[in-house]
Amino acid sequence: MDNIGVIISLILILGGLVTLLIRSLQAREVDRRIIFLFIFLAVAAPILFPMTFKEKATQVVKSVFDKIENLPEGSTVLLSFDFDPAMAPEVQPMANAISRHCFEKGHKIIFMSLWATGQALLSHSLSEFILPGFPEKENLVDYVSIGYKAGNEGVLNVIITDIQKMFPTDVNSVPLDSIPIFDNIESCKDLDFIMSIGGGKPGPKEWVLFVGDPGDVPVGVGVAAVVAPQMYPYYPGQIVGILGGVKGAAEYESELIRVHPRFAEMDTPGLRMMGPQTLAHVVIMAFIVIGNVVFFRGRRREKKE
Amino acid sequence: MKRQIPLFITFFVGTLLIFSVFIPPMETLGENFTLFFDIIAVFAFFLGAGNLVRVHVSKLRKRKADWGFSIVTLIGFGFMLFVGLLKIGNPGGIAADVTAPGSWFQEMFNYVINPLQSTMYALLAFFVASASYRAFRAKNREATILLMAAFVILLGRTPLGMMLTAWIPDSLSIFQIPNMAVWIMNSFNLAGQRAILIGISLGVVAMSLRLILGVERTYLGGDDSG
Amino acid sequence: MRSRSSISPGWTLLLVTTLLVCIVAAPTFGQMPDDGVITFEDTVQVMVAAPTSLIATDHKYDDGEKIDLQWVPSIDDLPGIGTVVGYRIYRQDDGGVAEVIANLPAKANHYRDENTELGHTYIYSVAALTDGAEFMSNLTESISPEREWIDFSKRYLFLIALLVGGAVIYFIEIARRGKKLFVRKIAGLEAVDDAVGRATEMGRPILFIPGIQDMDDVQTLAGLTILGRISKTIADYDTEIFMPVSRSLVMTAGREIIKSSYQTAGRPEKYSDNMVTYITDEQFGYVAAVDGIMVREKPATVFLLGAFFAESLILAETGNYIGAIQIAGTARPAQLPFFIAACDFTLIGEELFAASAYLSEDPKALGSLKGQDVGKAVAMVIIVVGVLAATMGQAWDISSMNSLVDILKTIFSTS
Amino acid sequence: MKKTTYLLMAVISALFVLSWILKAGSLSGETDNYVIQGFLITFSAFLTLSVLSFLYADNPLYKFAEHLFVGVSAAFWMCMGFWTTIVQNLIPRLSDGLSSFFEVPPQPGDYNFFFFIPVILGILLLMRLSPKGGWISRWPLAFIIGTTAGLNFVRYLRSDFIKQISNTFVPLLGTEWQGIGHFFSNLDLSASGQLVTMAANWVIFLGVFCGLIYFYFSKEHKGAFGAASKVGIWVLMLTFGASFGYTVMGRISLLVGRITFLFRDWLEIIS
Repeated sequence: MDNIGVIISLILILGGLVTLLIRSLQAREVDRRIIFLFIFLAVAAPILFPMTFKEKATQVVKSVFDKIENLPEGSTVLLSFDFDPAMAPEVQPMANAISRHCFEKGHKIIFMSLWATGQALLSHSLSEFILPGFPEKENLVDYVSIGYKAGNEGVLNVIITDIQKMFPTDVNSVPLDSIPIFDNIESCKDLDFIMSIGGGKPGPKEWVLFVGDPGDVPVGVGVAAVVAPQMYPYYPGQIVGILGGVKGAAEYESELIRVHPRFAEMDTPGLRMMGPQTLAHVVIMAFIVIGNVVFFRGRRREKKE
Repeated sequence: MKRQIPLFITFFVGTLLIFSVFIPPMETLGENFTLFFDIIAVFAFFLGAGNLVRVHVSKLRKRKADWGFSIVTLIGFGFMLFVGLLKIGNPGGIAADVTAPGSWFQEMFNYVINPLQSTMYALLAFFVASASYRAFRAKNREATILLMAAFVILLGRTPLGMMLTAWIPDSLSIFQIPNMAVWIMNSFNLAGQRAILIGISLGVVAMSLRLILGVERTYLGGDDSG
Repeated sequence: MRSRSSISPGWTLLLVTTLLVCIVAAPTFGQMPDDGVITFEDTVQVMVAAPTSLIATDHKYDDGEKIDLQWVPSIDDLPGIGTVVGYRIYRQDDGGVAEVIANLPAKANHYRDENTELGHTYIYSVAALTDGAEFMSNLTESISPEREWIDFSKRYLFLIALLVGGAVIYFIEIARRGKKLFVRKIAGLEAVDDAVGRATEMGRPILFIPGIQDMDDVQTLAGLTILGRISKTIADYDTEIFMPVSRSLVMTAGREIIKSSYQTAGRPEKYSDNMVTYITDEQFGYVAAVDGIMVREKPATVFLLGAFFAESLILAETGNYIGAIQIAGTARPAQLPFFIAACDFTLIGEELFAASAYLSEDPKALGSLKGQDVGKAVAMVIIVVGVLAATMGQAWDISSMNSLVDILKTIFSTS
Repeated sequence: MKKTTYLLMAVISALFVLSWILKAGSLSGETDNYVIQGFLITFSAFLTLSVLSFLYADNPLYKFAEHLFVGVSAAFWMCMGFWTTIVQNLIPRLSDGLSSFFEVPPQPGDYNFFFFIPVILGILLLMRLSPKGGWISRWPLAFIIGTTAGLNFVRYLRSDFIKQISNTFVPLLGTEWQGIGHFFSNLDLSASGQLVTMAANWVIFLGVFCGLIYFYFSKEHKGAFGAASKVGIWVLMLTFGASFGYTVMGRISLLVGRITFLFRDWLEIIS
């Protein structure tokens, strides 16, 4: 049933575009309402009948993936949820994908947040998205959430030398001393990989400047799309890789599915949200092409007359 | 005289604020003047609201075209003012935030203003498309550059860009479209934005000085108006 | 710029003295810390050394509300050991009882008290905290905050402001004395008169949109000054103008401007307050109404001059749809692409501010444009010097070049 | 003509009521005031569709939404201005009596009497309403313009002029220059390669330089100067094209949000 919907809407949209292209060869302008209709279809159809497009990971995304993929089993990874509910739609998908990937590879995860609002998001996403796929994972052994501490960059300045000083206990007031994950972890320098996901301040940039650089710890970042261009100057020197916006998440998810087929059955919000985006971009590009065809055919006709 | 006093006020206030930046005891002057501005702006609301009501009442009286819709505006305005100023249904009473959850004011925002606001905003998705269709045509060299930059970035933002150019080897990976898109954002885009920003700052400096020195004085109106 | 004789000596004097004052009075920093004395020890639990060498200094360039504290942390405050859990700051106000004013995390070695008052004297001490005990440092000498009248840390900002602002004023002055100054044509502005003329011929109104910001945004002021020029032509031609606004103050200013133009044109009876109408402060509510006005009134010409945000493209596309000639201008870089795509002429950034000066043909205003160019020339020279120095310093590790970059960065730093 | 209008109105009202009933029905298990909730969600959906209908053509539904929006939002901002500016910032500084009436903590201070300035200016502004006092309302305008000019002079100079200049001191050989030999032996065109990062720095340097020349007013754009200004405008066009393309994704997301609201919250055809 779903497939029929996808096929029909694709035929409708692509067929319509081809028809318009043929019409444009006679230099006929397209009414703007037709353009509006196409945009509406291109966005609405993939929402109704979820369609995913094959993403191929770009190098910046693949570097993060490979880093996690190639860490030896049992490595310790820190994930920092540095975002608020407003930013969540864009960055939540990557947070989910990376957590799952770490679990799949048997890494231990320390979750934390530099944002006050991040702690609630963190426990929500743990219980809703991340843990359901991995019922065998045990709190304090395979993962731990140490939550939020006020202090912005100040927090980072401390945990680069001593995590316990800033976070004496985890979110459930269990002392870090008694948590197996922290047996060999004293400071951020002992971590095998840090991933900061966010888009504001403090966030990924602060992790790079206050922990990654001085502590020589590999840091990867996941950011909202508008922030992504500002992070590129740090790549590949200071950061392992960048996941930018929904597209970054989608690329990561597709790489995950390619390497670990069992993820195909889990939800992939990044890929799903790229459906309307991709179709709409294609429609806009098609109309740019049609517009140019109309323009050049029209000019030639003028010359002839 | 009528004209000299406002000119003097502008000159005095403007100069004072420029120098206050360099004088620690006057540091907070700028903040306070911004607050002053906000307060004056609230007084101005009387003029704006008065105007809004007057326009729609006169439309109604004269039975001008679409006068029926003026009733909608007037009722909406009156009702919202009523629930907002009296904090109707606000769980915390008069001391609570006017937008406290559960208050009628907030409900009106959630179910009337919010859908209208975000749908108007969403119209942009359509207009971005119609503008691209019409404007990105290779009419001349400048337009062609505009078109190509836009096209490369659009392509780079979809899986298509990667699919088309994935065969390019790593040693030439700058020609892979997503990489090229990022590179353009970090080079040309950065340079262009910067040139524009530097120009703007100089424009603002000159404009401010023209206002402070009274070279620009159209806002003061004519000499003899009463 | 040949007429050097016309620089007023007063200006030169002012400039030179300020320069001198700034450079000479540049302050010197750095004080030797006193040796601290441990005044208090506790033997209840773990012993740790107290912080030492606590000194209090007046915070420079403030209004006397800040005092800076600095100390050497306890030598037992080491990473990984964790016996010192933090520091606590005490303050005696005018010889009163010592009160806690702040608690700081371990490793802290400085604090700024931003709650001091002029005329009071204070004595500070800092204690290292362990689990259950405090180890007090020396007391500081009594200190009173001082008020400085001039903020020398902003001396470079002042110099740059003086240079750019001085150039603008200088050229305004030159122009006032009657010297002809060349200013090149700006493409979009040539079209303004034609656009007004077109509306007149077609017998359709002109729509003027001054952006959605209030009078506290310079872009709105720039839009309004352009309105001042346009409305004169409109009053002469007796074309209909309509200006919906989203701020009450802009409505007031807009009415004042248009009214005076009609008075200057000698037909005040043609002016009506209905030409300028307040809609709503809400961004998209305003857009909804203006879109409605556009499709119903079908103006022949639309001016979009001021501060625009996301609504730029909604307005410009609707204007385009109804076939109006559109002249736009904004100093918001993010919105310029949309105006370029959907409008006939766009004033890019600085051109918006230059436009009113250009349209006025007032020599003084034109002179200010010349002053802006001095600013641009300075920017270009500094950029070339900075880039070359950075390149040479990088490539051949020339230390003098690296320090030149550092000096430039200090001068052009925002703090 | 009239007849079809009435017919359409009847159909739309019927659909509205139908949706209200269905919506209230589906909510009845979840909340107590399902009748009101059902109405509110239906009404939001109705407003959403009314605005979208403008894309086809101007019509009474859009006019209704537009007029409602104007009235409600004007009052919204007026109330916000009253509560946040007058009640929270002005009254605590000027009147203890009013502060206790509005239950806001007073903010005593030695210089609070200065806050009578905006009040007086505000009243002067209202003098416009009297036919003879119009001229005096220019004083508050003059004050506002002075404030704007004074504040923005330094603000723009600092953040846009000074900061953008110092950001442009980029080394033309890239940040990881290790000598010519190293450069040529590692020459490639990979996206993170030295040549490509170097090129970006050249573009930034020359782009800013030529861009500034484009804005130069006091010299005719001819000869070498004209060529540089031409390059400047090309850089600007590339900038505009790129940011246009980059923004599209965000704009589409907005529409995704609206359509998801219609399909999920209103029609409940997706989960």
